[in-house]
Amino acid sequence: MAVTGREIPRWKAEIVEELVELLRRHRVFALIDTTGIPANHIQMLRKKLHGKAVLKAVKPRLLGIALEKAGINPELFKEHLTGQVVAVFTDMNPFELAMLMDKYVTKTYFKPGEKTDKEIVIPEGNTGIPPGPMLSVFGRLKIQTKVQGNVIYVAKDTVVAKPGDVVSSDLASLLQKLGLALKEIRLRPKLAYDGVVIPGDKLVLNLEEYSGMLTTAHLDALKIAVELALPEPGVLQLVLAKAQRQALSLAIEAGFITPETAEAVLLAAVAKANALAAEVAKHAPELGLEVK
Amino acid sequence: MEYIYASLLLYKAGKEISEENVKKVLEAAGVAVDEVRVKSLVAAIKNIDIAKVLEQAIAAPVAAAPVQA
Amino acid sequence: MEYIYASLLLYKAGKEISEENVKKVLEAAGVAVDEVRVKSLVAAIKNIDIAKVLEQAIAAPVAAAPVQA
Amino acid sequence: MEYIYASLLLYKAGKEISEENVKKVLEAAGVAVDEVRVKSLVAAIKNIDIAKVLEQAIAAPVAAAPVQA
Amino acid sequence: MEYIYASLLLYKAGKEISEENVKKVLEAAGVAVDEVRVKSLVAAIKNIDIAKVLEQAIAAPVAAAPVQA
Amino acid sequence: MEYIYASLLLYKAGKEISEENVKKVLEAAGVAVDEVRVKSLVAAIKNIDIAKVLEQAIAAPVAAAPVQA
Amino acid sequence: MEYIYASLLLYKAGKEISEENVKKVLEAAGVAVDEVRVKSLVAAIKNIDIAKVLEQAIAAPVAAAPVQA
Repeated sequence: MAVTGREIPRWKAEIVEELVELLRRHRVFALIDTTGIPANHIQMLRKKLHGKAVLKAVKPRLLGIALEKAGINPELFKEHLTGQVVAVFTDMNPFELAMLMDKYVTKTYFKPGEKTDKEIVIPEGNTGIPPGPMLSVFGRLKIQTKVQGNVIYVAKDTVVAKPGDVVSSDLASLLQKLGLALKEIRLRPKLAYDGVVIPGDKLVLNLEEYSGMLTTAHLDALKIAVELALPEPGVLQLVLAKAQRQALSLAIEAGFITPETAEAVLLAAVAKANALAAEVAKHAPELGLEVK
Repeated sequence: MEYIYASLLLYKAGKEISEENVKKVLEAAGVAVDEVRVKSLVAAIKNIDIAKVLEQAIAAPVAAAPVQA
Repeated sequence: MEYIYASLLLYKAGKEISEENVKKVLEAAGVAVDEVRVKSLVAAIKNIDIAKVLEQAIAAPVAAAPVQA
Repeated sequence: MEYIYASLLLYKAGKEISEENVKKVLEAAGVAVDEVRVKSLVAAIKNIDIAKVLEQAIAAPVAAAPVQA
Repeated sequence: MEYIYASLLLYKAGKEISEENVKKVLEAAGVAVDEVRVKSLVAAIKNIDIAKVLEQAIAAPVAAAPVQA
Repeated sequence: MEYIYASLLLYKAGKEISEENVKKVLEAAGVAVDEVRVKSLVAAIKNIDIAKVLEQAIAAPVAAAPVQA
Repeated sequence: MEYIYASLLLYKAGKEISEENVKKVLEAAGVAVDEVRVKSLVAAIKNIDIAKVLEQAIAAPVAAAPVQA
């Protein structure tokens, strides 16, 4: 990125100045690869993030220059400063930014030659398409149809592509005709920079995992609290329950029969006998023990 | 639990769970019988529907392994 | 857990779970009583429906054995 | 199940589960003893780790029904 | 259950579960003590590994689903 | 799990689970703070209903078998 | 629970659960610290084997008992 020593046209210099300013004013920037992303998705994101982030389509080389001027080593991003790049400048937590971007989806049509990321189903029913050349498209896609009142009906829900399949031109045109914009576009940063580089695959967090950790931590804390018989109502309930279970266990083991323990004690004895019977039955089927 | 097993044995054999019978069974098993325990056992068991308990024991789940904590 | 068993004992005996009563029971058991713990225990237990908790504690699923014979 | 109860009684009483002992207990309970069954029972039980079976059987209070707390 | 609670209170307090101690605790809780029951409980408990029983009691509640036998 | 406990602590204390607060707590505990982890934690937790998670934590473990947590 | 969370935070961070450390963590979280509680908590925690306690299943209330019997 040795840029110095070369004359930069004035309009480029202005852009660089603007980028430097954006970098200085924001704590965080992220890079998005917009190759193949429709412009309207970027527009939508720009609108949704308005006030929270600035989206700027940039030439990678100019961004590199700006980074250097802003005192950030462009080498950190070298491999990502290619192609069509949109830079996002923000003060948001980069993980929040990524999760927010992940929530905004644009639907569009699959193009011929694209790979699907999901199963595509042509739904049963009225297609609104008159019979004619399209009938053979249905035919080639092995979709059963019938014609009623001069309209093509799909006989039943039909899977026409599985995840990973390449979309044929027949399928692409059919989806267009049926108004099935099934391709979901969502953008994730390739990386974010917040003092350190955070790669894109780390940016979208597994919330279930965090919930799980919270649960585990809380349960562990409860275990300690119960063990200490911490005098808080929520904890004491568990402690009392534990004490009661232990008391009953002791009563059972001692065969201590009172009106309130009798049933539990007997039940335990029977359960144990059943267990033994089951075990004996394995060794001596001739006894015909029947534990049901 | 010896006293309990003795009672259940009597029940299954169709005998009355009386102090005398419980004592006889326990003694046959070589248990030094504690009169007091026999008394309180027999009294308590009178109030229980053993048939129902046995039914429950079977209906009751049967949990899998020892759930090791 | 001593404090808890003392409370349960009082509960079952139909006595109030008061600081004084809990202390009396603990002392009878030879436990050196910690006033602060008694206080906070008694305060916390006031907010609990003990009857319900005990019922649920026992009405639990139970591990019987692989009765499947 | 009488044979099982008799065995458990002996086991809990710390006595040997021998043919002779099982018979004695069963007879005390008024059960007409079937020598052959006693033999195979005793033989089978020799191969079983009773302690383990019992432990697994019931790790806990088996009170399905609210045992009236 | 009062008797059991009293015993566990003593156990947790590291005291001996003797007839005398159990009685003292029960009386402190205002329970009218039945000597006979105390005697038989104390006798029965002598043969039990309480620590193990208590441990198992907790392990239990996780009974799996009704495995239907 | 330090980061999680720091968050729970702040939650219980009624404080915001912000980067700054989490860091303060961790540092007070003598933990060398990883800025990126703090950031990702804070972002994730913003999207989680902690109250609900905690409530379910205790309801769940029972039925669900492997209570190992 | 704040005190417990603070203690586990220290525990997980490999730090000593001392009065001083617990206080420092609580204060960093903006909790008004009660010296007496910290003292008794730290003392009590010294007497338990945290690792072992965490290994155990929680003695939950068993609310959702599937087993009905």
